[in-house]
Amino acid sequence: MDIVTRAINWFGDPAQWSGVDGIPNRVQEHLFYSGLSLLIAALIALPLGLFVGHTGRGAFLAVNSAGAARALPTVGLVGLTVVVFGIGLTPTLLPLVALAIPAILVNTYAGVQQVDKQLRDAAHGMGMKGRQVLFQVELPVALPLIILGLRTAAVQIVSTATIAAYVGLGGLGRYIFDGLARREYEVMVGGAVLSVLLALGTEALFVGVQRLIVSPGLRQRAPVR
Amino acid sequence: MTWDWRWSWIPDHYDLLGELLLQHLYLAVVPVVLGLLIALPLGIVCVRVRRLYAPVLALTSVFYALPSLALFVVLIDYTGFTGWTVIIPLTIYTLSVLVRNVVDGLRSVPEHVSQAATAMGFGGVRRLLQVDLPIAVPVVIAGLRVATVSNISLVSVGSLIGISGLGQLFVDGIQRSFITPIIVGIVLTVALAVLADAVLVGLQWLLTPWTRAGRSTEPVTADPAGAATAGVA
Amino acid sequence: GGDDSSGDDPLNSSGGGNEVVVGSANFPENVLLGEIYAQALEAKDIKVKRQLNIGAREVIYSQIEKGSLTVLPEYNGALLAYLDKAATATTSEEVDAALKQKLPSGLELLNPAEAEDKDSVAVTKETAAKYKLKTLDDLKPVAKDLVIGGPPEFKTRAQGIVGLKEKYGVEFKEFKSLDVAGPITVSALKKGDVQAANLFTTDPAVAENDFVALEDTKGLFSAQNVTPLVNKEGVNDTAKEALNGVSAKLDTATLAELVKKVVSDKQDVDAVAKEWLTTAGLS
Amino acid sequence: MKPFTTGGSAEYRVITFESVTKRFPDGTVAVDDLSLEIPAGKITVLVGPSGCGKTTTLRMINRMIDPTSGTITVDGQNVLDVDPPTLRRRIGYVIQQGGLLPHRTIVDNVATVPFLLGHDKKKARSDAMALLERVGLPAAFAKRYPHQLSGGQQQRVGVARALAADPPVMLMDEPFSAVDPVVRKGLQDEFLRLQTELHKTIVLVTHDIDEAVKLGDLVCVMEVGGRIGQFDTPERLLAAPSDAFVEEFLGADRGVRRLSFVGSDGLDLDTARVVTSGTSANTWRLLVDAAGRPEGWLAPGSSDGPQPAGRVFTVGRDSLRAALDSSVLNPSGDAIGVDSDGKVLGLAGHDQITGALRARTHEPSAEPATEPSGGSSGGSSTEPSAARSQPSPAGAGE
Amino acid sequence: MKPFTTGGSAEYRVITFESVTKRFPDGTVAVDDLSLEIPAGKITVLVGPSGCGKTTTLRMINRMIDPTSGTITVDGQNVLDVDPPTLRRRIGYVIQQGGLLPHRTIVDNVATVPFLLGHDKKKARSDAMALLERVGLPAAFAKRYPHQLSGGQQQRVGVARALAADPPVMLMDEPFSAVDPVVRKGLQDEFLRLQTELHKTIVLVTHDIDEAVKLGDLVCVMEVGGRIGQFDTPERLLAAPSDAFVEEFLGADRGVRRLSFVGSDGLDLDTARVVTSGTSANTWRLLVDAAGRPEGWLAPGSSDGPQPAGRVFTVGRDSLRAALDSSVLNPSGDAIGVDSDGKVLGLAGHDQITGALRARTHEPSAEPATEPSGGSSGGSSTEPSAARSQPSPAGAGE
Ligand SMILES: Nc1ncnc2c1ncn2[C@@H]1O[C@H](COP(=O)(O)OP(=O)(O)OP(=O)(O)O)[C@@H](O)[C@H]1O
Ligand SMILES: Nc1ncnc2c1ncn2[C@@H]1O[C@H](COP(=O)(O)OP(=O)(O)OP(=O)(O)O)[C@@H](O)[C@H]1O
Ligand SMILES: [Mg+2]
Ligand SMILES: [Mg+2]
Repeated sequence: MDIVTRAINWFGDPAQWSGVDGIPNRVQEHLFYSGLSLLIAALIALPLGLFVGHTGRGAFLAVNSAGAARALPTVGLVGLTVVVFGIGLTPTLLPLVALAIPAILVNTYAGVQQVDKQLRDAAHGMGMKGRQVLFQVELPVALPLIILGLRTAAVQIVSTATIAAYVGLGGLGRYIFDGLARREYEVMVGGAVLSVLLALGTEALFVGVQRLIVSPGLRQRAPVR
Repeated sequence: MTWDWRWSWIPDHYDLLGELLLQHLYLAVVPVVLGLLIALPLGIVCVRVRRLYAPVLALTSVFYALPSLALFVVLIDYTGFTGWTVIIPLTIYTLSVLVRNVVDGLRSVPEHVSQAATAMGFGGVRRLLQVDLPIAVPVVIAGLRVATVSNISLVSVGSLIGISGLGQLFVDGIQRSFITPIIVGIVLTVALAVLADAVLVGLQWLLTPWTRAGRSTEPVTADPAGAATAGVA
Repeated sequence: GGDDSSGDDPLNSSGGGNEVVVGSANFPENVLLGEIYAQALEAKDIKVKRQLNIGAREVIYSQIEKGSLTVLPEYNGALLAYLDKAATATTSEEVDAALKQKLPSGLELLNPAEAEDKDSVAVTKETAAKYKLKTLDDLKPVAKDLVIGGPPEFKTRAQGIVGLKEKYGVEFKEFKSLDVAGPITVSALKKGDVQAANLFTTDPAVAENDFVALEDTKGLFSAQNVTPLVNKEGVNDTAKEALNGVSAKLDTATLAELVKKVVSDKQDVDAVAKEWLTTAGLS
Repeated sequence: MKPFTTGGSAEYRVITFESVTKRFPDGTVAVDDLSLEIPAGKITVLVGPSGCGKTTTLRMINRMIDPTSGTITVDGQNVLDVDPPTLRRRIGYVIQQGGLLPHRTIVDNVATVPFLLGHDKKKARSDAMALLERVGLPAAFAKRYPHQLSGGQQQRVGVARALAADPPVMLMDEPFSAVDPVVRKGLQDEFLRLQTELHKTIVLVTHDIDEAVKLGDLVCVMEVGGRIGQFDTPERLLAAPSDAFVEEFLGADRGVRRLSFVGSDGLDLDTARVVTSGTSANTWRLLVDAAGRPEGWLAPGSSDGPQPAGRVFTVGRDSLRAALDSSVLNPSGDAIGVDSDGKVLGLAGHDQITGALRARTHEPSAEPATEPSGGSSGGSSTEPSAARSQPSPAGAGE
Repeated sequence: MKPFTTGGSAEYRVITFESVTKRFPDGTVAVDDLSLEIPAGKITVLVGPSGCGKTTTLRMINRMIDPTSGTITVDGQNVLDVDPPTLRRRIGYVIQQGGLLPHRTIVDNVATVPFLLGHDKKKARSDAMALLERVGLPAAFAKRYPHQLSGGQQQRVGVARALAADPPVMLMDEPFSAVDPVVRKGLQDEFLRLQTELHKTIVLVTHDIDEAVKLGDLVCVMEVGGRIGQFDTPERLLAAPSDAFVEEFLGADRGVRRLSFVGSDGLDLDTARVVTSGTSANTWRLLVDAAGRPEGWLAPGSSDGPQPAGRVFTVGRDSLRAALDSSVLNPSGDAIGVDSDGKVLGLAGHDQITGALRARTHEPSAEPATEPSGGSSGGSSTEPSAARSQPSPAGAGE
């Protein structure tokens, strides 16, 4: 009970709402690391996934290496990059990007690859060229899965971006690490709550994006995980 | 730069690496087993009582979003330096993944199959054990694979509070700016995950003989769903 | 899981109540000390479980209170500062006396070693030259332009930001949470992310990087003798003797030398510990 | 409500519906006050437009759905008094998509109910193998899994499975509609052949009137809302639809299709024009070989070689419809009647055929649906399956 | 190899195959040395058992598959000389499940090819709306998505889409087989009606011989291995199958089905027995009301009230088959011929009908497959779609 009250008080303290260590700044930092990582990961994984799905080339390699990449331990990657590059953005972004790529890649690939053969056939039969098939048929039809992949990746990034604090950067992890080190549990709990909220917000955001950009004609088809 | 690579470190630490590997495996696998044991009944209940699924799903996705470090730290006050501190959060993550797959798996039983099973006189429990669950196996195992691999990666986070297998190599390496243990740790973690995944694939192979039988060359007729749903245009 | 970690818990590998659990904080020197304690105890045929590299004192301390840990390598000044934020004692004797009063009844501090590892505020050679810094007093006029880094707890404890302000009137522009005098702090200082940092006097990185540890003229950082902290119920007299034996032989130079072996030469803590115990005749 | 029945013959009614109503929770009344008696050992077909309550009716028999009110009995026992699994194991059930268990081999699928009943596994499997053979599947399929079979083969397995516990009653819900027309026809023929051996009490649902007429000993045409439009033999249904809805539902070509139910054995065959050697004459004559098989037609007034003979019909086995087909396909306009060995028995001219039509087909229409089903003359209605055992007797377009 | 053709008439051959062979990389020879000429403005149906190479043949036309050897021309141009996308935009293509783009609305689906061709969007959409109406879909469907439509409706959209760029040629691969028989029939009728307006060159693949006979102006029966069994009009196919394979494939009832291709307008109608008031007589007479519509039959020698009249046929529009049906369904054995308003024109007795049969149906069989398709007498084959535009004229069982 006590910890809950303390956490609520912590949230209520005006000091928490301004300055470098204030919630707005930390949230902003967190979103910055997360957004940047997601952007980089998407720039790598989306074209790759589309290519592999469209051509079928390298599918085995892509899917399996993505599977193995899921197992990359974030802490290890952070450590490695910290030791090699020193502190800074790189050790934060690299593990997060590595974390996000598999989900985006695999879902994009699967989305495109699962497009009904008949549909692809019909598209060719109407005289669409390769690119037109990709961008007018495969991509829009795969969109629910692609967005699901981005969403999974984004949520993972947001809840993992706390590690930025481990390498001396900001973000919500700061509260967790500092609260832990200083035995200020209300700070830690506050940080955890904020990062859960952020993750849920991210999820909601992607659900919203999906609503917005996925054709209503595809809603019926439940996306596969 | 103060970091450097030392090959000799590896053979010097075979014993340690073996021990850490086992510990890591243990910390990753126990949550998978526990998660499955909880997710199965939970998933079954969610399929039966449809109203329950949405709240359960919401709850598990909140759990899934919890930063693991925060959970570890909160738990350490209660569970100390026992494996539970790592196992409980990972069980929760496993659960978040598996409940969905159990439900999807059970729902993947085609309507006509469950109808036919009921009509042949399968009672509730028998139908579950002999029809629904076996058919759900591929989807459930798909979830187990995801959970196992991500657990293996997550166990390392425990090293930040002193409980973990291979994660200790990372902490040690970071503290001493020593990349050899870090890289060895990463390689072993990935290798462990690939191996565990292969075991699960093998398990699926054993449990689902029907999925591996190749399709016969005989033509299969047009999608029956079309005929069934068409009705009067 | 229950709220204690007694032996019937299948996931708790500690065999039984007679086992000594040695813990340590998460920085190499402390891990090394933990290992030295552990081996010294084992030399006396005491069963030991190692639970090294856990985290900040703030985490570990509660565990030894509960008995999850039974032996910890501590630093008397820091421990006092932790137990009593208002503590003013600085010399070894004052600190030990004050500690006796503050320490909960279940815990006991054994003999302090001569070896000291004090906190310090370090700057790079360049920064020192630029601002003509030698002592902490010199920081006062320039601190408002500087960012200081250190472990998160440095910000809130007396022997940290708080004391710097009170004793020296030094206020930094910003505090950055880093690690416990580890590579991150070193890297941050080197790269200029912070201009001053909390480092340990034994840290070989100070010498390696030509950092300048500013002199603590007003005795802000208390004596930091390495001292075994034990949970009374967890250790018997043989064990206490063994641990006191270590304290008797350990001095600052030796400690610095040992830490260098681990951190700079990448030797394993157990090997370094074993070697020293052998030379010291404690194994 | 007085139960619909096909008349007074003392057939054993194995399944009865008494004022059965089914109202779904959402308010849909799928079946409304239905009374029906289904005879033993016959194929009773429920047919009607989509959504008329056929499936609901069928599924109330094995308690997949429980009626809102009314009583259903099987073998004289109220189904509500029997524990559903027990009831269901006594009733075979075949559905459209087959409903095979995808994770079991074909033979284990067939043996499902015996396994459930705790029968000896080995025995159950060997019985299943025998059943597979019976439905025309090679033994090599036994170890395969359902997805390795074509739709039609899966349907056969479904039938074999329903037969495995040797249930007296079989329920079949659109069993043949998921396969293409060619395969469907094969399955239907196979099914009829099987029934002549097994004499199960079968209730079959379809929305295809041709299938109903082809398969049913009795056909129950249902209207939307689960009311019975007409419950009768296919022959009488075609002859005398009881109302506009039924007539509309029976569709075009009702007349020609009726001929399928009239046996060809009453035809007066002309043997005078069947010759073994050809000379010119002024009528069409059929040249036969030494074994009595048709060689060709000799055109009147022409001394050219014989023109090829068209289709023949087997006297007694084939229906009048086949005879009509034969007459259209032979240049003389005569139908060639042969015996089961293919030996020509004689020619049926147009007059014979149309005469037979007139004689046979107009009787029932005068008194619709009150006479016992076996009452009218001719062999067709007392032995309906005889006229059906040929490959494609009923609907021309099937 | 000399191309198969239906005869010497100077029709413009819009699609030609010359010694076309397709061997797949795995060695399967799907089409073997095929030569074929497909006439403009007609529906040509490729029919044959599963795996005989129908789809492969069809898809070589729009280069979804390229032949291993041989030449295919469309409009005189070798298809291999045309860039595939360009070629395909000129050729409509309809496949089984419709292949609609699930993420586009119905109207945008229909406008896909115009969009691809860079046509004005607004114009393309309004054209698409018009097409939707043309295929019988209400405008309200335009904004829906494919999954909101039934299978049959989706098929209509598929057809509309193929028509959108107004291509002279349409390829259709089993377009109606994914829907149930009732819907299928509706789609087929709709399709025939459309073709009478559009006169496209259509190549349609099916494995259902009834569909082939119903839809095709010309039917090409293929044997496994992509060889042609027979390429002919449906009527002549039914009359004179060129070999045992084709005959077997055509199935039973070939004779009666042929009658669908014979018009009823040549029948000699008996008006003497059509009366407006009833007195006893010794023949069956038909009582009509003031408007000339049938009221009932007066039985010979009976003074009871009139018996109900059975089915009628529309003279000219209906085929001989409908007339036969009518004769079977009327108690006198006479068919009642009416005009398009339902006014009785006269009675056709058995003798008339069978006479007409004999007169019409035996001509083609003497000279198989050499005569031009339009050559035989009677209106049915020169205006085939006239006899087809009624709801269910062709196969009885459809
Ligand atoms: N579980 C249910 N809840 C509500 N209404 C239902 C339910 N099942 C069926 N119905 C409705 O009851 C009516 C009859 O359904 P039923 O399935 O018996 O029809 P059917 O004759 O088998 O049709 P079809 O030929 O399409 O299979 C329909 O209007 C249907 O929508
Ligand atoms: N891509 C391919 N590679 C190898 N063989 C193929 C390929 N496509 C088709 N075939 C084979 O070519 C033959 C003809 O195939 P096609 O699809 O043209 O038959 P079809 O007449 O359309 O049959 P269906 O009625 O089943 O659709 C078949 O034996 C088929 O297995
Ligand atoms: Mg139904
Ligand atoms: Mg095909």
